[in-house]
Amino acid sequence: MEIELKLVRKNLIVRLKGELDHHTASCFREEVEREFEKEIAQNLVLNLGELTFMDSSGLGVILGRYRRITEKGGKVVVTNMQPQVERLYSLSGLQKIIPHYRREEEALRNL
Amino acid sequence: MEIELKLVRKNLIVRLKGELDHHTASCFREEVEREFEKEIAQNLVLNLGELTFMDSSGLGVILGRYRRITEKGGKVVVTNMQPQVERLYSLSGLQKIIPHYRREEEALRNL
Amino acid sequence: MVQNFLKLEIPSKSENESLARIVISAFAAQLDPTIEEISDLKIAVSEAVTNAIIHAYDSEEGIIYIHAFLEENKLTLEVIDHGMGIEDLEQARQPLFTTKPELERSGMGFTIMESFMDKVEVESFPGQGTTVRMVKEINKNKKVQSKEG
Amino acid sequence: MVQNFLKLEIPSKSENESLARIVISAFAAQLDPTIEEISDLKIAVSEAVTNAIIHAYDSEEGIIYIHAFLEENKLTLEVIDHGMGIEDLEQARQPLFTTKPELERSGMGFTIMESFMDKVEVESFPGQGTTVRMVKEINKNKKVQSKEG
Ligand SMILES: Nc1ncnc2c1ncn2[C@@H]1O[C@H](COP(=O)(O)OP(=O)(O)O)[C@@H](O)[C@H]1O
Ligand SMILES: Nc1ncnc2c1ncn2[C@@H]1O[C@H](COP(=O)(O)OP(=O)(O)O)[C@@H](O)[C@H]1O
Repeated sequence: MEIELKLVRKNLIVRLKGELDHHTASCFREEVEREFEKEIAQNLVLNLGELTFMDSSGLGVILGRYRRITEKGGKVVVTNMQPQVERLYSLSGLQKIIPHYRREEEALRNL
Repeated sequence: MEIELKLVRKNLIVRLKGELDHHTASCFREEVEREFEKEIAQNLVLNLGELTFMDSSGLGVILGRYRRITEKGGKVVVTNMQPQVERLYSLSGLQKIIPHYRREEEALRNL
Repeated sequence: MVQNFLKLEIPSKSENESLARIVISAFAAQLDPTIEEISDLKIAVSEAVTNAIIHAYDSEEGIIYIHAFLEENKLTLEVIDHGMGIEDLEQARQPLFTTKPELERSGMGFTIMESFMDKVEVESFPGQGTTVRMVKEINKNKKVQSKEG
Repeated sequence: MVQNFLKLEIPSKSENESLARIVISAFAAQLDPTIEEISDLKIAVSEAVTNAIIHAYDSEEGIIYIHAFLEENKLTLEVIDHGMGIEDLEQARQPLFTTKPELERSGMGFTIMESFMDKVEVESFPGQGTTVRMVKEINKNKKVQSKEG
């Protein structure tokens, strides 16, 4: 999996490319934790547009970030979801707590 | 594997796409035999440009066509070989008996 | 009639999660499945293999056995471990239930297997191991179409 | 250090030739090989598996075992059958030698395995079966570069 990070004001944009499973989840977790420890970013925008696979380990690590970030008053949103990932997202009930936008710009406008 | 056939005068052009191994060799053999049974085509131009894999079963089936076609006075040539297939081709000694051209047009001019 | 099988044995390393997905996709490809069907199979095998790695062997190294059988258009998948087993199967299969929240597990593994496969059976013997057997009919829709057409 | 293995068991069907190639490519991918190295491994496993299908089991159905081991950057591949075995190993390994010219075999299988892998060992017991063991060092060139750099 490849991870691209970008800071736009207080929003950390994280673009995931490849497969998010138990093996790659820890890498994603560490990268995001490291950024938030700097205490610049407040919100997380997760762009899943180039994610080709995700399973329940991906749900778990996204939910984990949601808990840590909302604890400190931040927000988490997801963008550019592909159909396969979207099926998982609605099945899991994650869609009820983490808003989903079509594009990053749309997400940024709503933060 | 996909096989595309095209008749240009007395020359049967066969374009192979995908993987030529023992499993797909019989399909290639049958298609070519069927065409030559019509006794219209005399020569075989084998375009390997979109072949992503070939092993010794591919060499065997090409050599088999070479034998049948040259027996009846026809010619066999190969075009558009990719580097990986070319390594196999030179290792096998097939290059000494079956000429190789960069493109179909070049092959057709030399038949 | 398509009839085929494979038996795969791999150590319980997280690198092998993607390997298991590739093997099952390649095996199922012989039935010419849809992209969605391939995706369902990948996620189901990924869940079962990940569970064996994390829960059965508790992140220590053990062996995972993956068996796949094709019969006509029915694909059966078995993921077998000789790990710690599951005490309460009914509880384990409940959505959101997990014994490892500290590892950020979502507790959705079994629920996902059940929604993306046609049938999921779990056999488990505490202290001995677990077998997850899943069945999926491939090309269900195509078959109906060709009957109608 | 990378350490991993897989054991795969498949019936001797020609559909499984491409499956074997995909499995070995996916397994070797953990070492981040070059495209050429992947291509070498695919052709070597394809030759050995095809031989088991055609020669060992004489196109009847038998079982083929494929074992792969990774240790650091060394990949060992074993293709094992319980088929008819080889009487004269030296002759069998000669370029262009084949016992099945009627099936348009080129007799280049062993020669190809030898040129695309670093080492090829064949053990065979007539009436009992054959084991082809092949070794290839992956990223040979990359390693040298990083030492120099
Ligand atoms: N192969 C297994 N061996 C032992 N326990 C298992 C196995 N698979 C699942 N479990 C148990 O069932 C629970 C629920 O599994 P699952 O629904 O996949 O969620 P999660 O993996 O997120 O915990 C796990 O937390 C674990 O206690
Ligand atoms: N697994 C095997 N079992 C029995 N015989 C084999 C096996 N592999 C190879 N052979 C014998 O060795 C010969 C040479 O093999 P090879 O170089 O691969 O060429 P080819 O497959 O084209 O015949 C075969 O023709 C066959 O007689």
